[in-house]
Amino acid sequence: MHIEDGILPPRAWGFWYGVTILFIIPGIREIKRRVRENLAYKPFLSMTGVAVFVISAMHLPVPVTGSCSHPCGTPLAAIIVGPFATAVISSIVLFFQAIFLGHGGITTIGANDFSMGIVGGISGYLCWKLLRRFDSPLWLAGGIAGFVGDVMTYLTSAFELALSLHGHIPLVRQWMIFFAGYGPTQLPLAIAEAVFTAAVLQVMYNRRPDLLPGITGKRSGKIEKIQMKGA
Amino acid sequence: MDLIELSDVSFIYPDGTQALTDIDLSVRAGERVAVLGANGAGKSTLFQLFNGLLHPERGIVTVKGRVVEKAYLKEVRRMIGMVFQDPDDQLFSSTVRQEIAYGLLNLRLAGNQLEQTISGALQVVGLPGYENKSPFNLSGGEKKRVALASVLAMRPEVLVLDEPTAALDPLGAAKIIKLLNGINRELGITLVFATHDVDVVPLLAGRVYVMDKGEIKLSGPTAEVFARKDLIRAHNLRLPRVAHLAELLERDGQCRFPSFPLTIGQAKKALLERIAEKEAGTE
Amino acid sequence: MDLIELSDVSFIYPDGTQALTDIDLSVRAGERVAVLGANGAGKSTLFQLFNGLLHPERGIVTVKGRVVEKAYLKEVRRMIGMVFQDPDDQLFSSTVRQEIAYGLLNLRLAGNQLEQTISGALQVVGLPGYENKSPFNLSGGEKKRVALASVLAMRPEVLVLDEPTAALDPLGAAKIIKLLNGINRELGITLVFATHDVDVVPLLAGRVYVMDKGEIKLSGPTAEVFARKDLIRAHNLRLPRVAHLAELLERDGQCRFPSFPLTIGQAKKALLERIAEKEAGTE
Amino acid sequence: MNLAACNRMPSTTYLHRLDGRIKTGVLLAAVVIASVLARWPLVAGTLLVTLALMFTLHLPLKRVLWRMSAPFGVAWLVLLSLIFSTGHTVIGTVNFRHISLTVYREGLTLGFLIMLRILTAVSLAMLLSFSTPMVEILATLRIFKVPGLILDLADMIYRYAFSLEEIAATMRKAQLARGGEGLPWHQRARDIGMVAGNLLIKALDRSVRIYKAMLARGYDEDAKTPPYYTGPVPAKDLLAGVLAGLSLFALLVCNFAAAWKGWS
Ligand SMILES: Nc1ncnc2c1ncn2[C@@H]1O[C@H](COP(=O)(O)OP(=O)(O)OP(=O)(O)O)[C@@H](O)[C@H]1O
Ligand SMILES: Nc1ncnc2c1ncn2[C@@H]1O[C@H](COP(=O)(O)OP(=O)(O)OP(=O)(O)O)[C@@H](O)[C@H]1O
Ligand SMILES: [Mg+2]
Ligand SMILES: [Mg+2]
Repeated sequence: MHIEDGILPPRAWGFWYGVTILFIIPGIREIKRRVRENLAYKPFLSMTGVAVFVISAMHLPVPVTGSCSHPCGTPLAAIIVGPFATAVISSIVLFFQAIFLGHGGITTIGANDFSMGIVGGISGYLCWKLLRRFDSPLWLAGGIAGFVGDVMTYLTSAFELALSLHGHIPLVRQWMIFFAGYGPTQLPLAIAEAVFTAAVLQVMYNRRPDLLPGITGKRSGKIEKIQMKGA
Repeated sequence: MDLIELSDVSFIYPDGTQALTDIDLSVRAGERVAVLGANGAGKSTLFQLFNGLLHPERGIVTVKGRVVEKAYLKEVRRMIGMVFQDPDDQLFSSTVRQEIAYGLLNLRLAGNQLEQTISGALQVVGLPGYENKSPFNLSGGEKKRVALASVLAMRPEVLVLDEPTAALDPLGAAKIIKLLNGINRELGITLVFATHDVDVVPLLAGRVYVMDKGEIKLSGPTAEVFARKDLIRAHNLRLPRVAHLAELLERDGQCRFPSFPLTIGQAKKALLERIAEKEAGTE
Repeated sequence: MDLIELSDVSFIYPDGTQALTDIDLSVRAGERVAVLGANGAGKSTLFQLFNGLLHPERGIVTVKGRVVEKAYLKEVRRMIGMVFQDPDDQLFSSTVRQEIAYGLLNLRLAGNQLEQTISGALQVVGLPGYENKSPFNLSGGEKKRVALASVLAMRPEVLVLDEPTAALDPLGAAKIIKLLNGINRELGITLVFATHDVDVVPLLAGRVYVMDKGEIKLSGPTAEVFARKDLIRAHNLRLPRVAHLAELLERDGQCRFPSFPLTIGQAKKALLERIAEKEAGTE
Repeated sequence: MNLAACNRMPSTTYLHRLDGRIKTGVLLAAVVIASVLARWPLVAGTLLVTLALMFTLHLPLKRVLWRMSAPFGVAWLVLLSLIFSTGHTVIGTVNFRHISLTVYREGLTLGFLIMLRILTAVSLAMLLSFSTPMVEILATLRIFKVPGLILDLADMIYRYAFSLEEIAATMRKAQLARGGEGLPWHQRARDIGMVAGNLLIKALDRSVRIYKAMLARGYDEDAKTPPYYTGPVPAKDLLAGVLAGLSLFALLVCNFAAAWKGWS
């Protein structure tokens, strides 16, 4: 669920822009550093961005409330390219979705990036790291990361909406109302996201472990010199 | 001083494939050089070493006498224009016009000059009026033509072409060959190309390298290389068709060819001579 | 009854490109048919109409006398095996084994039979033992053969091949041609293919269609089509190289060829005859 | 998602020919302004003007409607919740089984305003994407000092999106050609999983190869991307831009000059 232009008052979207930029700046720094190490990182990152674009554009209408839900793809992206870089690329993706698909908005890029790119990405990433620390199998860690990242994204954007639009109703109650509005589709979607994240990671691990240096255990795996080291 | 020079170069892909082993190769300015070899021989890998898209594991690549390294890359890539084997890997813009403009903008072309160069390039590859089509909605051969146009438009000093005529229709291929020979002759642009179409080689190359399994097995002027029939065949290649015909005539018939014809023109001449000889010989 | 029949078929791409116009075409069981034509003539588009990957704008496509429509698609796609122009487009699985198994699983094969079919198919294309390789790490020629194996394994009645020898090295191309002729002769599989390599056509096709700008301009048995030299050239094509040589000899020399040689074998024979005639004639 | 559709535009209408910098600047500013307007007639007026401009692009109606439908998901939810939660003037109650909900006038007004703003902002964004090629939008953002790395990545993401779309389409075609249709659900799921997993790998591999092609044609990591726009904005277009800018300013002035209650 992306928040459209015109829903949030300027104060709110300004605030979320501010919060998001706090994550984007280290994101840019991280990308610059990794690009210097490995030139294949940039195309890799961009293609991951496309994947996030496609995944989060697959929205399903919710028949009951008339709302719209979709998977995020950011937990997967955070696992593959790192959470800060994910914040950067999902802000770009959100811009494209606003322009091309009428999905989200220009003024709300900050708010949407915070829920999808930052909270979704980081929570998924943390789950993943934690579970892998305890040697959980790849598919399980990926699946739970996908599920948690997805649910967290929706909790956050419901919170953003509620914060600005709770009127005289208590914030928490309005928050839960918004969240419940997405419930009917969100639960199956979170499960789909879990399955998807797990499957993709497993396929990538089986076929191209060199694309997942952090996962195969070797910190500086083969991606560092994938096809064009130092070019 | 050679324009491009590789000495003792090896290359290994990250997955461990040894794609090139101890390559020595040099290209002089203004030359036309063909690289032949079976599938997987390492031709495409070799070409990517020229402009620093790949870096040798061992050995040295120099362009105009200077080693290809980080600080020199920009200049090298500007000098060496490269057409990739698979046009799908090369086309990334949303319209044909933008595709060709991409490299030109990097050369700081603008305005009228830009537009003229673009339409000129499309004219040359036989796709005028395709400016606003998406490169992804083209036929296989049309994609290849756009890829060629996007590089030709940049007028580099060296053109490195990975299978320039693959997927082109016969007339298109003939036109490209003529065009390439033309810019080589008139503008002095150096040509290096790989191809599986052996019949094209004598028309477009003065010198030939034959690769197999990552090594250079044979090199020399075109006629000399094709004279080594046995070696050519040993490396999964074949002779140009007319040369094959001449070989058969020599073996089964009573013809003798002092030097093997490689192109249709040469074959005609040689055969007419043989026939005239026969007529004369029996008088 | 013809195996594949198109009557009065037109096709327009969503972006407005009129790719095919009023196509009439028929393929009989057991035939070997070549489709020639310039880049963008519509060959690949035509092929995708055969098995309902694209639907005609106008006109009717029938396979075995029944119109190709939704309910019939599954059967048609089982009957017609299709090898795409670019093998990269065709391969989507993680291993060669899975790639070949894909179509077979859709045919409800399982267990022992499945395994046998897979290894049999790999045997046929000359890649035994490649089961566990990734199709993406193969060389161009190997990919092409895996694509062919994945289709052959399904035992289609018709093989539709878009440029079967493109990107193959000469030896690889010769092997594929032999393989295709073999399965046509021994298994009775009908062949329909498109190619730009005119020299291959006489070796592999009994009948030829020539397309240009979405229309069929010429059709008939191979020798007859290539006898229409002017028309062939008008449609961006050329004669096989040896035929071209023969044409030149006829024009400039004193040779006469009752029927034009199309393959090297024919050319050798014809030339030896001419030479013998000359010797005899002057006695 | 058909990205390519956005690029297939006849460059014949006035808006298509207008300088990209003007279009991007004005329309993005308009989106921001439209989403702060607090008086519904002003929003409605902006929406009408936007739709009128869209009309001059000769777009197929179906595509426009489809795009307009996307934001309604959120819009309805917002409207519904506002009606029952915001304000103090009761205009009725809705009884549903044992639940009884109070409808407030202020909530209804605000909800209506927000729906209008959403529609307007989406139409403006749509107008931009249908009239301006991506390169021009990004080039304008570069003039606005958006960080170069972000624009670089945006440029590549945009290019790769087409590539991915193509790879996905051909992979599906390859499956169809080998009988991948009308299958039971578990095999369908297998197909989708296979495509998804391998698609990403294939796409990542291709992304590296395309990147090489960009490098080979002079893409430069370190240097600034060459300016897409080298000349100044043509005088006529500049005039149109200034006029549009003035109207937007007037809109803001009207909005704040009029007395308006409460909500910020
Ligand atoms: N990205 C890659 N990763 C790993 N191995 C590779 C890669 N690209 C190519 N190879 C391998 O390197 C070898 C040389 O490949 P290359 O593409 O240079 O051959 P080529 O001569 O161009 O062949 P072709 O005529 O089929 O184009 C092959 O064995 C190939 O399998
Ligand atoms: N997806 C598409 N969308 C729009 N137009 C297309 C698409 N694919 C092909 N075309 C156009 O349709 C025409 C026929 O294309 P097709 O691919 O059938 O040609 P072809 O004969 O196979 O050419 P080639 O020899 O180059 O492979 C061309 O003009 C091409 O530009
Ligand atoms: Mg190659
Ligand atoms: Mg084709």
